[in-house]
Amino acid sequence: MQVRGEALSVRRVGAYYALTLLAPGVAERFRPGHFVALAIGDESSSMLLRRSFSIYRCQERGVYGGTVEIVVSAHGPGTEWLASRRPHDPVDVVGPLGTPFALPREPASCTLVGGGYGSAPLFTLAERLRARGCRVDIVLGAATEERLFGVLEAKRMADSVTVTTDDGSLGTRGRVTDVLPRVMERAGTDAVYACGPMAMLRAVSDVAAGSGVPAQVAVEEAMACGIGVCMTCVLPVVGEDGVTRMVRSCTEGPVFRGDTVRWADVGTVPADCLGAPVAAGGH
Amino acid sequence: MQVRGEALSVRRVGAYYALTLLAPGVAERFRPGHFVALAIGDESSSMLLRRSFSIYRCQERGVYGGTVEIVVSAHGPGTEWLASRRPHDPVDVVGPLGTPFALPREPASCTLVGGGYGSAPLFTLAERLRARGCRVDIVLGAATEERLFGVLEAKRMADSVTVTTDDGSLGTRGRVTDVLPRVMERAGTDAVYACGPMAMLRAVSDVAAGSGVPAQVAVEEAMACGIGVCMTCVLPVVGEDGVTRMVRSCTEGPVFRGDTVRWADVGTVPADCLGAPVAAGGH
Amino acid sequence: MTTPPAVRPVLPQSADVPEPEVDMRTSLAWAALPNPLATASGCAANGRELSRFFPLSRLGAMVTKSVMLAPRSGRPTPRMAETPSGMLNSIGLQGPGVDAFVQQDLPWLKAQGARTIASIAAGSIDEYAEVAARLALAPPGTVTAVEVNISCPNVEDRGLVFACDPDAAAAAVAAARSATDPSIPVLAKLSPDVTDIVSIARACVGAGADGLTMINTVLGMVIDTTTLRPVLGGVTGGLSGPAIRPVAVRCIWQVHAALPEVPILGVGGVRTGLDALQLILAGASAVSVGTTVFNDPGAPLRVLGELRTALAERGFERMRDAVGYAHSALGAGADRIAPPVPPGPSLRAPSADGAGSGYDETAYDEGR
Amino acid sequence: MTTPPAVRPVLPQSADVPEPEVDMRTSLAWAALPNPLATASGCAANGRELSRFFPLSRLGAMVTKSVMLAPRSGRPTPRMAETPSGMLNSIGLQGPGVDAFVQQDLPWLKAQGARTIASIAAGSIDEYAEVAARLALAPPGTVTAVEVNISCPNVEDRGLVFACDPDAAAAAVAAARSATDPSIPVLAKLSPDVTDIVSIARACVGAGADGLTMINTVLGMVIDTTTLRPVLGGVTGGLSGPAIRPVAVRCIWQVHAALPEVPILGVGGVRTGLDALQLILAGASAVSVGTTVFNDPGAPLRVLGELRTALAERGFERMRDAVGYAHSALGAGADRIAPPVPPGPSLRAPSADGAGSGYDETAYDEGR
Ligand SMILES: Cc1cc2nc3c(=O)[nH]c(=O)nc-3n(C[C@H](O)[C@H](O)[C@H](O)COP(=O)(O)OP(=O)(O)OC[C@H]3O[C@@H](n4cnc5c(N)ncnc54)[C@H](O)[C@@H]3O)c2cc1C
Ligand SMILES: Cc1cc2nc3c(=O)[nH]c(=O)nc-3n(C[C@H](O)[C@H](O)[C@H](O)COP(=O)(O)OP(=O)(O)OC[C@H]3O[C@@H](n4cnc5c(N)ncnc54)[C@H](O)[C@@H]3O)c2cc1C
Ligand SMILES: Cc1cc2nc3c(=O)[nH]c(=O)nc-3n(C[C@H](O)[C@H](O)[C@H](O)COP(=O)(O)O)c2cc1C
Ligand SMILES: Cc1cc2nc3c(=O)[nH]c(=O)nc-3n(C[C@H](O)[C@H](O)[C@H](O)COP(=O)(O)O)c2cc1C
Ligand code: FES
Ligand code: FES
Repeated sequence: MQVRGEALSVRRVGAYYALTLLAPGVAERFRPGHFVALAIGDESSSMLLRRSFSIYRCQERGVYGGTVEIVVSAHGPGTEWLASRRPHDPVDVVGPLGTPFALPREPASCTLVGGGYGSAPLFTLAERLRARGCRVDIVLGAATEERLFGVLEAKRMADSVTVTTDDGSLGTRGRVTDVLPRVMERAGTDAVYACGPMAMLRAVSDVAAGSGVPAQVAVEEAMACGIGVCMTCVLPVVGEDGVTRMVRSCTEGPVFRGDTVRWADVGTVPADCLGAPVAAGGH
Repeated sequence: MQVRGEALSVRRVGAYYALTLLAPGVAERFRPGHFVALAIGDESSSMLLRRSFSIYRCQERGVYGGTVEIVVSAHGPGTEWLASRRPHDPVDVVGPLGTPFALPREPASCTLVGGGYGSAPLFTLAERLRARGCRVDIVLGAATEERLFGVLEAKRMADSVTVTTDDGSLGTRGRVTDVLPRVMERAGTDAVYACGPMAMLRAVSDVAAGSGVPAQVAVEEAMACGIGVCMTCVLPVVGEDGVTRMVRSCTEGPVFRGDTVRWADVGTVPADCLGAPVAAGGH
Repeated sequence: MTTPPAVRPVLPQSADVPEPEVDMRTSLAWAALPNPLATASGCAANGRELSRFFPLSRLGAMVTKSVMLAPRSGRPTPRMAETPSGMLNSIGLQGPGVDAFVQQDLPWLKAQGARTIASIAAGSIDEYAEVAARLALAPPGTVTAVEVNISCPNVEDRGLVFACDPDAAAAAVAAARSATDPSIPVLAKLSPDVTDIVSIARACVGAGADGLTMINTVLGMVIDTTTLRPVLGGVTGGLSGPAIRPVAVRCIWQVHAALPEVPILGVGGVRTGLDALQLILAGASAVSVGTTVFNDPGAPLRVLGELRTALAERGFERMRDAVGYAHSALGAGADRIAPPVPPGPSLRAPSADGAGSGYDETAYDEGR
Repeated sequence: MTTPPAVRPVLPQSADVPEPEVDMRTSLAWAALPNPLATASGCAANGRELSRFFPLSRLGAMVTKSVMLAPRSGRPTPRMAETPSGMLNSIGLQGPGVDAFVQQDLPWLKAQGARTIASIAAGSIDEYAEVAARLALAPPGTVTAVEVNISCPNVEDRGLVFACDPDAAAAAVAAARSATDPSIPVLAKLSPDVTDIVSIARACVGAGADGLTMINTVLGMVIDTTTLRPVLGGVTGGLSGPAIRPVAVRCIWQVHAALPEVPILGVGGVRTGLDALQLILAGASAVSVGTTVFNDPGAPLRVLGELRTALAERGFERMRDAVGYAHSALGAGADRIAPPVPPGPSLRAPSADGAGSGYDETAYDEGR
């Protein structure tokens, strides 16, 4: 659904901004892995396209009604506009969007992997998993300490938390996949959940597959609409029938089984893809 | 000159907003009749063109340095953006621009006519005229009482103030030109100065010409640049040599002698204009 | 100059009032629509996703994503780039193929109560005929009109786009028209990227197009200043959004001036009701909202409401009375080069006699 | 995929640093310029007004308003309309005529130390020759180059614009080239409103153009929704500003790909240094800033500074090394349809063997 929301607060957290939005109707439908698409600027903005953000947490009932909180890495004009919102500034919200993480029907050992701001959806996911009696281990990675998000929060809710940074400023110097095999072995992991940069998701999928463990990964592809109407956000995914199709990451995703994504071919059209090869075509 | 100024205050005055801008260097060069061209929105605005505003008053030295005050009638996206500025919001200012009112070398009886927000530049003009020993009579008109600007201020500085409103909500029910001949007769007017809508300026010019009195009028033509480079703001003006030319209201104006403007032909290219007729041409 | 319009011009801003009484019915050729608002091809997929935001039955029409004969994967990503007040896309006509479209999408749209304008695309004249023929297998009443997207490379002519050549465009339209049920109007969708859109329009109408959709995207490109190469996987792409509205208005104006009897489905840069009004005043009988849907999924209905209000404020009792109105309002005074007229008393005679002025020009000592 | 570029791509945002050392010299044919930044014709008049904001000598070049043979009044007002991220203009080439331009404007510009690119326009082939001949009366060193604006109606061909027809464009360019001193390069300024800009470019170069200026404005229109008629006195007008940048980049890309040796003065929608960089990477040897001057009179120098910084950040030691760089960076992988490659271990085999999964797909009870 679409709602004319408003900013309630913008809070600096390390390298990021935690933005709380009043968005009645969105919180009630939220599941971890869903995202929201936010309009940028007012009617006079030259920035026409919405920006997508994984939902960090929601509150269905608060003093103000339903609220949605997101974590923003301000690096371009759209994210910087959002980071500069002041309380009660209007923000048009479309959400919740996409296919969220699937939860196990029975208790299972789950390992959650987050990269940078990508860890945002993993905390509510952890809560939901724990509510089902699951073991939850969390691995968080980022380039630097301030680009990590939610380390303390993870410690409050997980059986174990392992942190990596590229520069070694916190935790293990290296990447999440450097520590992941050891974490999975110790936890006896049945399922892996991940959210972060595409390269991390590919690597996590490979590690999981190497251990015969299913991985659900929340991808991030450039989106024009976020609601499934434009066909800009596609990536090559192998279906149940073994056929590769270009599927929309905003509706069939953002959460995919890691072993269905043609990671090596993201950004191309695989020759064996349904409807390939395409000659230079219309639009 | 161009200066990255900032809004100091936005004050509601009747139907208008009085906007005070910190704009060092502009105030020092200001003369009544000059205008400023203000950039609208930030880099992400779809509104590319500046908006022009007559300067109401300036202060060369204040607590903040040079300030410029303008009167804004908020009716479109640009003027509404300006009206919504908050203290310390940045506003890029180019000014002072244009040819201002010429002042008499010796004491003379001057009648100032203002329409709507058009009265804005007339108060500093009145001060300058009085400083030269001139008699100053002011006629202010508008559609309604709240669309008048500066009635009380005029009373503090003029020999007489005559007010007209279309709806009779204040002063004489009617137009400024209904009362102008009587005011000019009583004042023994030597010179007329006017600022307001084009139709008013034409009518004032006709009344002045009928009395053999020179009129200086500040016109308002749609402007793309405000600085003389684009050639969008032209109107047909008869030169000293009797030849009609399309001249730029932002540089050769906004103040013109009322008896040089081809009022009936504004919005056309008179057949006897230098370089006319123009076949549908390039750009 | 010209006579003022009979309707009441008002300022764009309007007070909040109840939804006004205006007859919003319109038609594209003989396809009657309850209102003039449609979605643009490729900007609403085939309706399912947009239907989460409002019932498709409330739209005048719903134009589907262009479908080709066989399933099509589209181009590599990135497939979009934001530009000032617009976007570039490089989708490459991804779609399920016409058979799946007829079997799965069209029935669903009919069940929604949508008036479906089915857009077709092809790489050859034969393919246009074949796609249209497969489309004709849909039950009667499923397809309101067919929109022929001729902004496609012709594989039989070195990949040149059909829409860029009058003969190729005409051949594509004729092929589609011949294979389509006579009860269904065929609209030709024109590209703005031509030297003379009127000649393309004439060729299409002459080949049997019952109406025209204008415009498709404008060819553009963005280079990523981080990677120092084109952003789009397809290198170039189609520019759309408010940035191109002036081009759409101009194209509609030109074609309506030349072919006033030909219905036009206007599209290009419509974001507000007043944008839609511009296209209608230029000559469009109906209006598609495209890229703006990405910014505001409810835009089609919002624009419809704004348009209704705008028409009422200007004294139009029927939407159809506004179609092409700007042409008649302009009249003969198009390029306003006026003949000399007697000046009013304020205009000084060229040779000033010096008397009665009361003031000498040179007496002014500043400001000049 | 393709090989990464040798230069260092960086994010657009940059820390404030001292002005970096980059060799900004460039040339348009044999006209050497100290830097690539120019003003666009018609957006800086003939320099006097802009010189209040910065010395014209700091620009690489200054392109003057197109001048015709005789004085010209231009079109009726309104002559402008703001559009989303752009503007429409309908000036109608107002100017003093070439004689007054040569006698008054050119000497003043020379005295300012400006490198003047004089833009000429005409309504016939003979007039192009005559204007160029009058221009040639200027003292040596006054004119750095001549830009031939062929987006003018040809009075001898029903008012069709020269730039829209290869033969007419070539004839205009040939006439101007013949009448211009051989030491002065002649640039042909191309319109984007054509079906095939490359064929127009080839025709102009074949007729003697030493370089190309791309692009002129895009034809557009706005209808005033208050008066219900076109805003512009000339009805249609030229669309410019950031909105058209993607069209400029595409045109430059296409022509540079076809004619890599022909210098291009890039123009269209440049607002920032990174916009300028896009045009340069596409193939422009120099860049004009046009409409943006109205938004920011200091834009030409601001853009020059931003461009210098952007080049340094990306490891370019010389501006000229960036010209057309995106073409070589793209390489052969233009339309990236990849052949099948072996999947990594994460890619599930199509016929899952069921073993080792540890989890059954159907065991998930929500989110799918
Ligand atoms: C499902 C999903 C979830 C996301 N969650 C988060 C989050 O929780 N926190 C966060 O900070 N960011 C998140 N992102 C990325 C975020 O959408 C982009 O950083 C943002 O759109 C960039 O906008 P910009 O104007 O700042 O930058 P620009 O680079 O100027 O963006 C220009 C255009 O490209 C698109 N774009 C650019 N970068 C990205 C990107 N990385 N992903 C998708 N689109 C992009 C934008 O939508 C925009 O249309 C998510 C993206 C997706 C698709
Ligand atoms: C010399 C001069 C002095 C002015 N002084 C004042 C003043 O003191 N107070 C005040 O409120 N207004 C003044 N105006 C008018 C003011 O510039 C316009 O009202 C304003 O530009 C409209 O912008 P907008 O975005 O609100 O409306 P829009 O109608 O959306 O404007 C769109 C475009 O048209 C131009 N435009 C529209 N209306 C006018 C107009 N009436 N005059 C000039 N350009 C116009 C704008 O510059 C803009 O580029 C003055 C204009 C000029 C030329
Ligand atoms: C993502 C996207 C996909 C499009 N797909 C098609 C298409 O399949 N067929 C077609 O004829 N036009 C297609 N178009 C063009 C639109 O229908 C429309 O003509 C154009 O976008 C201009 O309208 P707008 O500015 O309102 O978007 C597409 C446009 C976009 C942005
Ligand atoms: C007000 C105005 C006047 C122009 N006059 C001319 C002209 O006289 N000759 C010409 O070749 N181009 C003219 N142009 C086109 C510009 O030189 C330039 O090609 C175009 O505006 C695109 O660049 P921009 O987007 O940076 O403005 C004019 C443009 C504008 C906005
Ligand atoms: S972002 Fe538009 S379909 Fe996914
Ligand atoms: S507004 Fe540009 S020349 Fe006057």
